[in-house]
Amino acid sequence: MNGLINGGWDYVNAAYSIVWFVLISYGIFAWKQSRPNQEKLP
Amino acid sequence: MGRFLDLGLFIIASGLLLLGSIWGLWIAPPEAMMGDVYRIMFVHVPSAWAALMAYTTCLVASVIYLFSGKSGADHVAAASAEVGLVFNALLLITGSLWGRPTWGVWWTWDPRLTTAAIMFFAYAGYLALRGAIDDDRRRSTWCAVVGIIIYADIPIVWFSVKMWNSLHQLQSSPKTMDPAMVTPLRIGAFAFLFAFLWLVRRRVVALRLRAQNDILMMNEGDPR
Amino acid sequence: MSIQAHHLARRYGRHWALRGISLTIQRGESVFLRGANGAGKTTLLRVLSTALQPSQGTLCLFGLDAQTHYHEIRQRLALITHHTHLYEALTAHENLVLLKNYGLILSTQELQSALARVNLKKHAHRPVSEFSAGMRRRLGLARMLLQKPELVLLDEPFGQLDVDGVQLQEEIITDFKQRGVTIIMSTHDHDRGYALCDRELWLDGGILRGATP
Amino acid sequence: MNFLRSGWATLQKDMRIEWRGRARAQGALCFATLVLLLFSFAAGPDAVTLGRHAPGYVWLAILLTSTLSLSESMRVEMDDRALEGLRLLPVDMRGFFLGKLVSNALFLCCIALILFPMSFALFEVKPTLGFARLAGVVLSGSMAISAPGTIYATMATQLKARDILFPMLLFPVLVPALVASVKATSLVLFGDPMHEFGGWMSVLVIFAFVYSILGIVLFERIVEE
Repeated sequence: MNGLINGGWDYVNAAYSIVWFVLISYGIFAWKQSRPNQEKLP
Repeated sequence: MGRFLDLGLFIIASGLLLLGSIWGLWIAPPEAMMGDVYRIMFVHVPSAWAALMAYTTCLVASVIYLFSGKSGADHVAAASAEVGLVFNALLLITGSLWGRPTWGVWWTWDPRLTTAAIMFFAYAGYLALRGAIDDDRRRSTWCAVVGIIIYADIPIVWFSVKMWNSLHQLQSSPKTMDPAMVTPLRIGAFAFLFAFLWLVRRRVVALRLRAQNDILMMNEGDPR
Repeated sequence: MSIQAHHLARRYGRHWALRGISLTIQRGESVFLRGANGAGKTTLLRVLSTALQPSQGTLCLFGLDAQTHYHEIRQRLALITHHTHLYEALTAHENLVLLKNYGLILSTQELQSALARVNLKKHAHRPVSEFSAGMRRRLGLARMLLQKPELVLLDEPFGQLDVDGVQLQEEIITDFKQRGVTIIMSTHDHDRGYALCDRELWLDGGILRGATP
Repeated sequence: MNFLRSGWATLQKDMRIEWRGRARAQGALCFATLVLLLFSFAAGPDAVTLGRHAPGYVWLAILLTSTLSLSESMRVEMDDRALEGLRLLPVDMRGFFLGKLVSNALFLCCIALILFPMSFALFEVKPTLGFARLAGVVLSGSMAISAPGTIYATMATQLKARDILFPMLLFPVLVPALVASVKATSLVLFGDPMHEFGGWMSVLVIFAFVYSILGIVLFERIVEE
């Protein structure tokens, strides 16, 4: 199945995991920050 | 209205991301030369497009702010620069992960890579400047100016790095485009586009809330 | 009509220094601006001089909108604060010649007489970095005289000046009044404020508390 | 008319202030030569390597010195709010920017005037294509550094975290200017068999031109806030 490069799946998995992780955590951050009750002043 | 838009953007973005990942990881066939590594392309290339789109949005919003003085434009500029930085980081990481198995190095002075890295630091500086100014008028105007200055640099960096690089090595990115591979790439592009839209909207809402809060403080509390 | 301000507000970060100031000042009026420290006097004067942009509200000076026509407006006003707008490395004389280089119409004789009036003639060729705070204020006064303003904004004009300097300042203000120059002056010296001005504005916590018409 | 007059007045004033503050300029010069020496120490005593990288060392030394000289030249304007005084005069801020830009660039040229002969001695290189071309590179390189540098210095000197923010903002933007100056200089020093000198010079000139125009257009907006 593989082409000239072996073991490419490690890199692919790492790349997809990082993309998903970053997008999900940044998404949660963006969502939390944009809720009105979170912005009440101390 | 805004609620439905947000929800719709969120559902489309996450659905397309999921679909694109499944398609890219399992349905698309391995590539002849590079085997499975090329699958990184389905998240790598859309990150590049999304980052460039975000930076372009930042430029347009900056120009609009300088002409109109509307704080909404400033919020869009701030939000899109921040979101662009996130996509830029993803671009650099996935690019590195792609480069290691294909070229044997984590990093190379390819014009694309170099330009992306320089833009990352330029926009990191932009956001740092935003954080360093307390006065809101000053922050908006100065950051609008910086947004224009940085964007003007992108083509100059690109051409100069290309010229600089053409002397010692020529590194071409794979441009193989089988129809079976175009579909997941397209899905990825739309997934990142909608993710970008949703994220920018959330960030704009957050910034607007903060700004409104500051203005409310004017009437709050009797001064002595 | 010299100044028309409508709901001027200005904030620094999260702190609102001015919280909605509306006022009208006629040509030739002299106004005493009083208020405690931190009441917003300096901010108001800086906003009225167009040196600082308001966060909200509109300002008209000489019937011109301050947002768009600030170039024309600035040719007709002068601002005196504890920052004297001087270059440390240049001499007193050079600092004034600078005004001429930048296009202010000004004869050598005028320049000399302004220096003489503020009693800096014998220090004219010393760099400003060697000057005391009071001498800098005097040089600032000379600068204001050369600008020939129609509106002067004075922030603590008697600060840092010696007895002669205070007297000189009073003379200049009276002189301006006689010539129909609009004056807005903030000072903690209430006696002088009431003596020199026709009208009072009382600023407290960024809003106008009271005013005599 | 107003534009040129305020530009000339600014240039004159800056020259005079720079001359009065010679001690400061000498300090900057000292710093620049020290940086050049430090690069040589860091790169080791191999004369061939040093010679090959001489253009890079010189331009990095100029770049690092520029962060000092640019913010110093803007600090003079902010000290007693002198710039605010000029704004209220009112002075044409586009001309002011141009004058400031030229005076900053001339200062960097003076630095280069010391550093290049020094590098000829230290690294055993010489301008094979002649001094005229080297002067051209130095002049346009200084303009290219000063144009965005003056804009950023105006902002940075009014901030609390100026020492960190100024290089953080300036350096990424300056990458093409740095690459082009180093390349053009090494072509002047080591010969230009492929006729690339013109290309690199045009990158430098375009960079300097784009940022000078942006500065002239946008400077007033910066100082008005």
